[in-house]
Amino acid sequence: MRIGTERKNMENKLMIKLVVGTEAMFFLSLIMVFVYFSLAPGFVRLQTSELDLRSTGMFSLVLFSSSFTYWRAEKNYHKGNIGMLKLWLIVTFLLGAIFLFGQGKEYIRLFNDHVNLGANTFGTSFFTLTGFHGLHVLVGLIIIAIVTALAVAGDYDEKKSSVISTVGIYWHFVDIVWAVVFFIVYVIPHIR
Amino acid sequence: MNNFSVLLSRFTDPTVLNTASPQAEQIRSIGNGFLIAATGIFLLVLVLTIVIVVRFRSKTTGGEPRQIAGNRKLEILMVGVPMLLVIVFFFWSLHTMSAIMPPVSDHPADVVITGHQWWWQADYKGTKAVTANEIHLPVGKPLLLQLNSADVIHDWWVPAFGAKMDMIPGTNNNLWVTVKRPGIYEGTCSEFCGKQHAWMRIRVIAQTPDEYHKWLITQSTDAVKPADSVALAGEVLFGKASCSSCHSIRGSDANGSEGPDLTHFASRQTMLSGMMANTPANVKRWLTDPQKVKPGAHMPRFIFNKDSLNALTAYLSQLK
Amino acid sequence: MSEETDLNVPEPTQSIPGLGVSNNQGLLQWISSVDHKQIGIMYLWLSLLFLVIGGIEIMLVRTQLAVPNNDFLGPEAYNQLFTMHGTTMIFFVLTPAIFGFATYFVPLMIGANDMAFPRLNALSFWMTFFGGFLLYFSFLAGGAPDAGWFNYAPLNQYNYSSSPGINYYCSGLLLSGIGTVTASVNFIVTILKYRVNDMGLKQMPLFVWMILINSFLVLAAFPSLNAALVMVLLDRQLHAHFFNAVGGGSAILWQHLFWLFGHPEVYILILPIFGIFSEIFPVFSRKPIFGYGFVVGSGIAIALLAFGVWVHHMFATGLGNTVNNFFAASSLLIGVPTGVKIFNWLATMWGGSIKFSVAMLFGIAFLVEFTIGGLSGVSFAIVPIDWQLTDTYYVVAHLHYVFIGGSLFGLLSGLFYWFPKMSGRVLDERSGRWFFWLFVVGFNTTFLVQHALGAMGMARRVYTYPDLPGWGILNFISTAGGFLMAIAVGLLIYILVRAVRSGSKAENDPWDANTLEWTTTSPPNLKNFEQVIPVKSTRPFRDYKRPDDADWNRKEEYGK
Amino acid sequence: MVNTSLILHWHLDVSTLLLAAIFIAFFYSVTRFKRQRNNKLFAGVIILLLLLLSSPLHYLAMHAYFSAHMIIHVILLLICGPLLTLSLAGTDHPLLNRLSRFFNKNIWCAWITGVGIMWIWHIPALFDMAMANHGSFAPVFPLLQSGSLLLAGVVFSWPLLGPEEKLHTHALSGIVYLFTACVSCSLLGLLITFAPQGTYHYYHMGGSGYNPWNISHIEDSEAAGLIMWVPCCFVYLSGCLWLLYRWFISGSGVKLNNVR
Ligand code: HEA
Ligand code: HEA
Ligand code: HEC
Ligand code: CUA
Ligand SMILES: [Cu+2]
Repeated sequence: MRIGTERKNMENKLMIKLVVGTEAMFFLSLIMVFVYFSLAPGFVRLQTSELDLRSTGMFSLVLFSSSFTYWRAEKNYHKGNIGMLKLWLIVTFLLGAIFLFGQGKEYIRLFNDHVNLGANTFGTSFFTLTGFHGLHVLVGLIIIAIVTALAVAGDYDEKKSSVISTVGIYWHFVDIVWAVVFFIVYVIPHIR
Repeated sequence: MNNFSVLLSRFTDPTVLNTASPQAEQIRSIGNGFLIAATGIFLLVLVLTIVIVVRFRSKTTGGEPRQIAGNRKLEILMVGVPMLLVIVFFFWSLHTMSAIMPPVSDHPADVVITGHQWWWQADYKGTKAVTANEIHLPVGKPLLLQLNSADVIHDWWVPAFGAKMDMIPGTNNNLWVTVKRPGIYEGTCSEFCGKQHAWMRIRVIAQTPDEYHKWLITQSTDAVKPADSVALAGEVLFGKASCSSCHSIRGSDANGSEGPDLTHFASRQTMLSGMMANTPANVKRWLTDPQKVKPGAHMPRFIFNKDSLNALTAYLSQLK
Repeated sequence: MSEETDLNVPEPTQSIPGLGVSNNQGLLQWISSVDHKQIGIMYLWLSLLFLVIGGIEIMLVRTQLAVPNNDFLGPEAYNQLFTMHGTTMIFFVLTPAIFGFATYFVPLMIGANDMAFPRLNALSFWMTFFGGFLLYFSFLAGGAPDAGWFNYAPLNQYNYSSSPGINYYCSGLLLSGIGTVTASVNFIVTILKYRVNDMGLKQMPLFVWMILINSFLVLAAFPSLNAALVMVLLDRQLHAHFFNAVGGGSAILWQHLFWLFGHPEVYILILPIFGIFSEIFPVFSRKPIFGYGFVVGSGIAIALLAFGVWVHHMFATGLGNTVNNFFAASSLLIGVPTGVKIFNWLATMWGGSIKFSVAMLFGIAFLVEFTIGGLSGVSFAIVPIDWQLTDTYYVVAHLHYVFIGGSLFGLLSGLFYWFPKMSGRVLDERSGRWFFWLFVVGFNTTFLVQHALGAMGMARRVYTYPDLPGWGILNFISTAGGFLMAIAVGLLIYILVRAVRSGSKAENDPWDANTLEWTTTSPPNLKNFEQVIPVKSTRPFRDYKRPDDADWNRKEEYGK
Repeated sequence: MVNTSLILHWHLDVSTLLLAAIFIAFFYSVTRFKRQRNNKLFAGVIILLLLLLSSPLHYLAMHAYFSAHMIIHVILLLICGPLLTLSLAGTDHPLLNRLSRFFNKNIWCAWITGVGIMWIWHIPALFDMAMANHGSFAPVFPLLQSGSLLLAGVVFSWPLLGPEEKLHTHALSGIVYLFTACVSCSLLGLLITFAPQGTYHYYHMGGSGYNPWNISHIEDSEAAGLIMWVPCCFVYLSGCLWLLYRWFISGSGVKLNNVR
């Protein structure tokens, strides 16, 4: 029978996987709505003409690399290198923030082009889908910031906590969602 | 079954048992079939329950009953028999559905009915006739109704004719109807559409082809010109008071589309979508304060004096 | 439970306070509690409060409908009242009651001392509470939502709304939805990780099984609702184009998103009830549940199929016969596993020794009433029948037979069964029987005639109706039945209050029951268990009480 | 009405024989034909495979109907594949054991393979490429398609039906596994049913002009989507129930009240 922290680890991992599962269903709904609207005439043209594949693609790479850096953070935590843990956590945070900055740039450019939520179904579904993803990134960044602060305060000096890996599952999920969303929203219109 | 339905149809009019079309008859047939099966299943459960409750009530003597926890054969029966019933009804349903709603392909619509918040508009294809609220149909031939909406989702349902069909803004839906006997058939809007959904009732007057034809010709003509001075004053007022911005009266300048077409208003038996009889008294009540008569209706309140009211009422009452 | 965080929740040193709020520990202790038993009780009180509110709303509606062409209520008031009635009953009566019983009893039934995440547990309750509060605030903020409990587009759009009511509908349900989802996560982790050592999944009580399955349903279904609510808020506030045809949106998209949630939701509200009855029938027939595996399997089958039937709410929207047929087949299919359960319960009672406690009375009534409701549901799955009867009072009849004859009867049964355990007091069985008969007679009087009203052409959601033959008398009968139910519920409240105030003390095991919650005191101590009796079958307490007739010692094989 | 000449369209391709040969060779190398039951099952599957890929149905799939092609896919992935896995039951071979251990730890790999292959072959470009090559003597693409579908079916069912019983995933996890796969194939079916015309170029252009049952393009692609949707889901859901059944009768046999 598992006791104490080992059991708590398993519980937290299960808990976050369930949360990830339910959020995945939420994104599935948003994606289905986007795909539904994309079948109407004129939509793909808007996608290819309005969206900046290259710039967003580069910011996407930044986000994907933040998954790598978080993974490094986890690995170091398990080995007990708390110093490296903090470093990789901070890098992850920065990379995530850069991604959000990139999203903000894209949004502002689109607003200047009169593409917004109320413009047409493209604007409506695009901003909702990417907006909610951005919100999830923001929540993730806040959590990472808290974890980093706690690490700096010494809460994770012993490597028995499950918080790091639990947050990791959430963060990787956010990245996978972006991979799918980016593919459907930015890439597919160019190969249709 | 037959006696019951006769009884019920004397009891009330817009019942699903008062079938006036082959579509409604098909539905009644499968409905009856299901009623029999369902009654059987219900009686089975009821009788079993009663028997159990009577036979196995706890007795003061005797210890624990035999602790039986399952029986594979019984379980398979419990799955198998309902499954069979379900399969039978599925195929019966398939057959009925294709009989009632065959493909439309490019068959032209006979009448285009548009739902508005809380009145009906009917365009008779191939003619100039546009009516509101009361719809005439010829008996004997399969008719294709095209159903649209001008605002929210409505639904067209006359129980005697069979199926209902939603009217969804932005799409066209179709409904096949074949009316067998002439008569007056009532129905109602069957999708909640706002404040006066309750008073968006349907009145279909089914006529023999000859009478229908005659009616259609009358409806296609322009409005009757007012004969006396009061009605004439009403016509003038109609334009001045901006009634014409919402209502159409063919043959005059009134060309609105927000409200019902009033060209042959006086030829209708009821007004306000079945809310009341079409009498001058009711018209006057309506014009005095629409919001008191049908609260929420999209017709504003005008403040008319007695003379204006009389004039408008006289004008409207002669638009046969 | 864990030593790893600095934020350990201090365990109160005094025993759990009584049910009333006027004891020495006070309201503050309840509000800040993270104990699953207190949270469970709070859920139940919340549910009772909203039952009365939702009931008052509908009694006003029924008064208006008592005679034709009535003017007791105008259309604006009527539309708000029926919308709030449906929304309240589903989200703030049935859901909190189910979650209340689950929160209280799942840990006890698996031999745990609390849920996996006690603070999350408290959050779940308070989210539900504030969601309800927000929804009801709409009455003060210009008007309650008035577009029906499923809030179709484009009627839910800003240009068809004369009040901000629907904004409150959306935000209230978003908040309470978060509570429901977090509670379900909590249940899954608790059930999978906190069972006492020797209790494998196949020894779990069926109520726990149903909560486990149900929780997955919640996790999969609620996101669809959340997405839809967010979208309509965006449409209303920021003039997005999700659901209005004018901007390229689609009204029917709302229906798909809503019913993708809506149908699983109704199964969310019945599966735990099946779980409650699977506890009641064995205890009061003195026999094990017949076909444990089949009850679990049919529950899982229903949960899986629940996601493949949603279009049966849209048979009249013109999607085409191919699509309609697919969903007709799946809807017909979903009736079969439910039938399996009914027959299993009947077989459980067969050959037993039945005790007619009030809990059991509701169980027996349920078998008949839910069958009626289920059969009317199956009639809808036969598409041509649905084409005639959809959006009529026949649907209202179906939904009330399954919601009241199904869900509510199960909750009442659970209430009479578990009240002694939760409060340490006895609910008077004699007045309970009065309540039972009043309620059942009232219920059938109200809703049986509505099948006929639907077949006679009366549509749903009409604030008044013309004086057509038979409509007046049947509606009057329905209203009379409603008042009878109201009186019954009043009686129930009286019985409850009297028991809490001055009821006689309850034993630990008043019903000679089978599961672990009955091994503790009534009510249980703050720490549920110091030790748990051995669990070697699905009826551990019974085995403990009757070691010579224990299930794990039985020579008989399955099925003999 | 069935065209009599349709019955005559049985055809044995070299690619089909090659496919069967590869699988037989692999089966022999890991089992050495030791167990009778396994051999019988395996033989049955191979015969089914040969029949399927030589049948008039296959001819229709290659030349006329999208929906016929879907039926072939579904049978390959969800019937032949899992049956092949079952035919390895109880076989003790280091390669198979390594696979069993791998898929037990990384069950999502098996899931992605099964689900991914289905999605990949329905990318219009890839699908059309496969169809374009079917006429030649040694058609590579159809071989690749059938082979990969078979293999994906084997891999997908490995965590549920693999040779090492102890490395099967838990029944409840198996249900989540199958259900999520069902959702994903429903999505695909939905997309195909409602895809705009012309997405699948090959069939849109009329295949090779052969249309014995006079089915329109719209009906054909609607049916194709529904075949992906309905029977697939049925197989997955039946699989769920079967997993449950297997779990309940496992362990200490069928006892009263699931005694430990
Ligand atoms: C507790 C909630 C609950 C439950 C359990 C059910 C159960 C079922 N429901 Fe119901 N339903 C609702 C709540 C529920 N429903 C609500 C709230 C609405 C209306 C929403 C709205 O519009 O506001 C609705 C509406 C609704 C409709 C749409 C009607 C319309 O608007 O046009 C349909 C159509 O298929 C349907 C079908 C079914 C079926 C087939 C079942 C089956 O699961 C029933 C299975 C049970 C039995 C069949 C009885 C027991 C079985 C036997 C005795 C064995 C023998 C039986 C057979 C041979 C099958 N329901
Ligand atoms: C989920 C559970 C649920 C429950 C329990 C009920 C309970 C009842 N319902 Fe409801 N109903 C719904 C769910 C439910 N309903 C839904 C989902 C709809 C559809 C909404 C829509 O169309 O959008 C609906 C719609 C609906 C309609 C259709 C309205 C319309 O279409 O216009 C009607 C009409 O009769 C009705 C009647 C009743 C009645 C008489 C009760 C009775 O059982 C009520 C019992 C009475 C009480 C509970 C009274 C409370 C007690 C007192 C007043 C005593 C006070 C005492 C003290 C304060 C001490 N309901
Ligand atoms: C802003 C729009 C508007 C204006 C202006 C308006 N109406 Fe109306 N009218 C309506 C609508 C909408 C209805 C349908 C009401 C309903 O049944 O819900 C209606 C209904 C009627 C009817 C009943 C039609 C029927 O067949 O039942 C009459 C008669 C009528 N209006 C007359 C008038 C007159 C006379 C005036 C001017 C004094 C007028 N209306 C101005 C919108 C308007
Ligand atoms: Cu129009 Cu209801
Ligand atoms: Cu449903």
